[in-house]
Amino acid sequence: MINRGYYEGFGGAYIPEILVATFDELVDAFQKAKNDPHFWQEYTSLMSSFSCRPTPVTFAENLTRMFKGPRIYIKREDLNHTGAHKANNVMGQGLLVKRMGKKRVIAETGAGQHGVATATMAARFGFECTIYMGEVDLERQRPNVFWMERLGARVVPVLDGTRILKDAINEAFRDWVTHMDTTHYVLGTACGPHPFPEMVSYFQSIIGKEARKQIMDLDGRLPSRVYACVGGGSNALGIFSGFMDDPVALVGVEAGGKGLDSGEHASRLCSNDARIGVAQGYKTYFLQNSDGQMKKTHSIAAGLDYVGVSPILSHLKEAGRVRFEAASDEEVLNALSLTMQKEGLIPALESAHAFVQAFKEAPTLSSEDSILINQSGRGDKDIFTIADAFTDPKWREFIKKKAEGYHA
Amino acid sequence: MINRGYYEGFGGAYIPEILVATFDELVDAFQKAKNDPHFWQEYTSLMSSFSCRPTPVTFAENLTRMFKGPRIYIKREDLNHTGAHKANNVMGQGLLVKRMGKKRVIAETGAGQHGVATATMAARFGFECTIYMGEVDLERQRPNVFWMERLGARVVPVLDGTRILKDAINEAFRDWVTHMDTTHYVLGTACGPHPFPEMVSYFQSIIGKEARKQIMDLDGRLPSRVYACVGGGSNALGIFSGFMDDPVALVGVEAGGKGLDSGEHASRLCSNDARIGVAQGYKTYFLQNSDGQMKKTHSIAAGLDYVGVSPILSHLKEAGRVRFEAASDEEVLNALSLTMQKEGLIPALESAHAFVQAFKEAPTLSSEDSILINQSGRGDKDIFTIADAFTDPKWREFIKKKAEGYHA
Amino acid sequence: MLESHIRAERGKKEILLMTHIVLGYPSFEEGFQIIEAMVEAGVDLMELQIPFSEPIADGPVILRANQAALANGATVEKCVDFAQRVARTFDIPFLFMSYYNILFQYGLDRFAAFMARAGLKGAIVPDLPPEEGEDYLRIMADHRLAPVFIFSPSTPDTRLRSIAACSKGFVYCVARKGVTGSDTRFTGELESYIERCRRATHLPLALGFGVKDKRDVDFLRSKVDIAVIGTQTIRLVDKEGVGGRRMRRWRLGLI
Amino acid sequence: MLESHIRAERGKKEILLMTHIVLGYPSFEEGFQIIEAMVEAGVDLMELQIPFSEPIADGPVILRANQAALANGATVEKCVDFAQRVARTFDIPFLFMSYYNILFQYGLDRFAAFMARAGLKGAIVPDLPPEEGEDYLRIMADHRLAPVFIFSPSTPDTRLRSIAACSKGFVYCVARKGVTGSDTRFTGELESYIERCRRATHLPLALGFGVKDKRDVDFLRSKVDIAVIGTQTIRLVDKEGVGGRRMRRWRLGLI
Ligand SMILES: Cc1ncc(COP(=O)(O)O)c(C=O)c1O
Ligand SMILES: Cc1ncc(COP(=O)(O)O)c(C=O)c1O
Repeated sequence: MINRGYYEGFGGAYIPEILVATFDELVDAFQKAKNDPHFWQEYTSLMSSFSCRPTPVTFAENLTRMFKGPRIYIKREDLNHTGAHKANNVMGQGLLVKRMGKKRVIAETGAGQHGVATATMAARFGFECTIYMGEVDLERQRPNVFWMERLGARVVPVLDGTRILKDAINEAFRDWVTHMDTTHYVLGTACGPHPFPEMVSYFQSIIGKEARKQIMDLDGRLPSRVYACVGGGSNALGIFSGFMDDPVALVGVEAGGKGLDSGEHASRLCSNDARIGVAQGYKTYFLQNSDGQMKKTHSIAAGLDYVGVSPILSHLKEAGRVRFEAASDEEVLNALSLTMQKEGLIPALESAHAFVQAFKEAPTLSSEDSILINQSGRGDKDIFTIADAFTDPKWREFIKKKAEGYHA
Repeated sequence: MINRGYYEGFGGAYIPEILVATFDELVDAFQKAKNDPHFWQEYTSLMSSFSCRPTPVTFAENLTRMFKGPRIYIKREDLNHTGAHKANNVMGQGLLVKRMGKKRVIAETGAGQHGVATATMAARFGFECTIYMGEVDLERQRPNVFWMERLGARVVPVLDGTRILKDAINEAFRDWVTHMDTTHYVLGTACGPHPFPEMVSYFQSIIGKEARKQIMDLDGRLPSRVYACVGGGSNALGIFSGFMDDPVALVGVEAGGKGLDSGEHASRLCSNDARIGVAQGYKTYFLQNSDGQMKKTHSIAAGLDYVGVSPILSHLKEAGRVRFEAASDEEVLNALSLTMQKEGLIPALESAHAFVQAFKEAPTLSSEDSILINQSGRGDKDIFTIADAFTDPKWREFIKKKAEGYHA
Repeated sequence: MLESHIRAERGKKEILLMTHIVLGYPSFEEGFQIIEAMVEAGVDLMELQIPFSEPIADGPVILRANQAALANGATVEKCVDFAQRVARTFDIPFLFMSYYNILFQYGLDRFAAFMARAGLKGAIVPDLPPEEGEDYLRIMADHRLAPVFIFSPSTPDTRLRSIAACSKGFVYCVARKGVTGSDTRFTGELESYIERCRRATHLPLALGFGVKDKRDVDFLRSKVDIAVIGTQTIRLVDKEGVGGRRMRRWRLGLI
Repeated sequence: MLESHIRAERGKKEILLMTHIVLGYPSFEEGFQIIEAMVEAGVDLMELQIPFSEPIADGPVILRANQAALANGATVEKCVDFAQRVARTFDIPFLFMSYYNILFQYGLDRFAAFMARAGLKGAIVPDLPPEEGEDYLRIMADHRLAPVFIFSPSTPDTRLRSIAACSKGFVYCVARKGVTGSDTRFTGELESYIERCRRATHLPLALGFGVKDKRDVDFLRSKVDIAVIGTQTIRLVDKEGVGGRRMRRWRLGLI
């Protein structure tokens, strides 16, 4: 193995021998790209012409006034093509795939966002595309499945395991060990074996690079705190990377689900239910039992209910560089409502976790401060979940009528 | 009346006397804003921090290769906040409302896009907001209604008339004549009494200004042709405005529905079913019978099935400056599929009309040429319509299951 | 001429009543009976509305009457034929009320010629401010018909005067903001608005929008020349039916 | 020592057979009967897989056996107890097979100590390449246990040699790309891969992934030392049941 990518004990590459050569090839391609002064330029120019980077930083004037605390700024990853920061990662990996001369991509998806982003990238680059999706997620996220298929991807339901995101990852690996010569596995977050955590963070660092410059331009100084939700950790690492060497507090917000005591959550870095382990190819904090079997997770946000977390974040937690908090499902809905009504923004349920913590802390900060929240995605894809969460009776009527039409 | 806004016989302000003073105030505020050198700057800076302007122009490499004709460029209004060019207009009018010191906005909506955009703007500016929506549209566009309500707007179903867009416009006027002191009516397209056509086009001209510069940078020369779909005409006027004085062919594409001979379409400028008339406050081509009663319209794209059309476009048609074509529902679905699979872009059904005509003409142009298509909005809001149009069985199953869950 | 007729009638009565019906609603036949009953009851003038699919300035009651008439098959041709029969049958002034597109599609000249021939006295076109009415004004004048324009509480004094300069027969004063059929408060504010209107013109004044009962009419007595019962007419038809007792006692109840 | 045992057995037989079962599948009791039947049938070595919730390198058949075992309540504690009973009962070498997290959570040292005490000979950990196995290698060595590492067709020659340097007992050659249970073609390509493996190490070679019948074993005879029947073992159990006739005739059918 060329390189195993450790972050003070977290990370590594716990991979079947059959994949070692593929990983070596990937590490090599990635290193060459990173060292090629044109590559980042090619990447940013693709992102600015195909997506709409730089995405803006929006000053949340009404929320600022309401909390009477710091100026609140929001980094608008929701404005990316396909509606989330996921686009940054997939387009970057797409460029690498082109460099490696491969013709097919596979990906796992839970919420469906990464699947749609990958299918989009594949259409754009002319790659064949297969998306693995746990059957449970596939049922929940049908709208995203619809778009993946329309974009030309094959969506394969994963019927094994708990039939959710982690099982889709396992299945994607199984595909990969069979087709690694032609195929690249586009992992969706800063997890998995090296070089994925580094590589995904590298592409997502475009968020932080832009954001730092933008907030300096807008506010004339650094924010006191930066907030991001943490599923696998890619959007958080993306924005944090811009402020890593600055005197800026970095706050990652995990899915608190029904409460950290309830067992129904997906908090790996601020609950007692997680421990260090090795799975899906890397070492990090996992929600697992004492035998090492992975636990069920829960979050209102499909994109946050993953059992593992980026090894880079595990390291940053232990190093004390990033603070982790949890937001409950209920708090998330409240923050979402508030943000919609005050600012006309619709954060994804995932992103709304970051808003929760920012709103909790805003009143305790001074008006000299400013804070920055990463709005990793837009919420309008979550309409089925959000409408259910708010139990909107008119929505239910609409769906019932639609269904009646289909029965006829 | 200060000014009536005529375009060679089209336009005017056929308004009830009670509104004359309100229109005079609006004309005045708009003129002052236009003459204020800071205003456009304030507008573009709002659009760049709240939405993501300039929206990119994307080179459609795969489509270009496929048609073996001109280089195909796409202006990405789909990347706007709320997913369509409608944001440009509402945010601009929002700034005017602030200048006029009003505290409440109302709007009509058909497809729901303009309603969501207005509700968003109102949240952002802290205005009270009421949206009028024909009952038929409201039933069809429930997802957008859901978001409008969540954004804090009151959505009022219009039960009178044909219960679609034009009736919602009438109802909004009825509200306005009652509350004009506090209220501004945010008309959604370049129609209605003066100054709306001019004002809406003015705000939408940001599309054309950007696009001209972008395509010159990218392609080094002007496009041969520019394509835009035409509902009320705002996105078309927006992009056309950038090329009005250039040797560039401008092509507006209307909803051909089930065919121009079928009577089921919404083509006012290239069918024989329309005639010049006066309704909803202005003079233009309307789909009306010989008595002057408005006809039913049809389009697969809810945003294009309006009976009237911008008086500016009627003028540009007569002047021969803009050519008009129609795209049928079926052609639209084909163009949509192709664009998704080849480029990873999901145009709104409205926008897909422009793609149809561009694809028809591309093979007849030389590789020396380039063409520009305005992707006025994104299609993922149209999932219910698109899934139905493609009769996706898995989608139907999903909806049925959802409904069963609600019955339980 | 309409104006002199109104002045003559006002010599006899403290206030005149103008009612409003939508042609073809509930049906042409019933409409004829309503007019008959109203004329018998002593109504002084009547507005005959040709229904339009986009009645932007009408409130819900009249709006629905427009729609119902159209749904029942009321065409412009049927409406004008009916109006001609009515105008030839009853000896009070009738005016057309409709939206501009109806006149425009019919042909302004043809429309005016018809009115003159049929004996209608003038027209109220709520979506046609005088600025847009150049052709209309000329043609109405050619046929000696009264174009009745509208004052509103939001109209500034100078504009009141210029509107008055275009109007013939009388001026229609919209009582308040809003659409027909909503509540008007008959108060001092309304009074001072009427005074403004009075100062702007020597033409007779009609006041409409929300006039619904004897108290309202009493309030208007000696302030304006004509009280317009618009929405309330349609409501009465809806409630009492065509042959209803109150329909026949109409004027008595109001004056 | 495992290696010398294998060499000794190979002195007697042209090829050895190693089978694979998932502990707790279909149940511990049935597992015991399966082992008993297999040992009776002359199996030479056995892999005992401790089930893991994320068996990333296993194909569908073994994956489902892992899940079923966990769903039936197979804990690591139960698995090791069972393995101890088996190792003490039957006189062939048993190896643990599992994913690294199982060892890691149990404690590497505790795990190895247990194996040594219970009489298991070594372990195969498919998601632990030697680079990640520093602690594991040391501890296995401390307890004189065999860490069995894996060769794959995509492994370059230099790497084959360095893997072999870490492996004890034998090396497990993955026959091809893909996961267990898919089809392997027993052809010249496989042969030249085996030759590469041979050149890289003096250790005995086991070959697995897709070995399913007598023809496959015949192909491997005299090319490798051990044929590994993994997925096919589980399939047999699924199909024939624990007491099935073929189960008892196991080795006869294959050799
Ligand atoms: C909008 C959005 N935000 C956040 C996440 C979580 O992923 P990560 O932690 O890698 O940013 C997801 C995952 O699907 C997502 O869709
Ligand atoms: C995406 C999109 N494009 C186009 C239109 C048509 O409007 P216009 O012709 O004013 O651009 C609409 C209207 O809703 C729309 O939503």
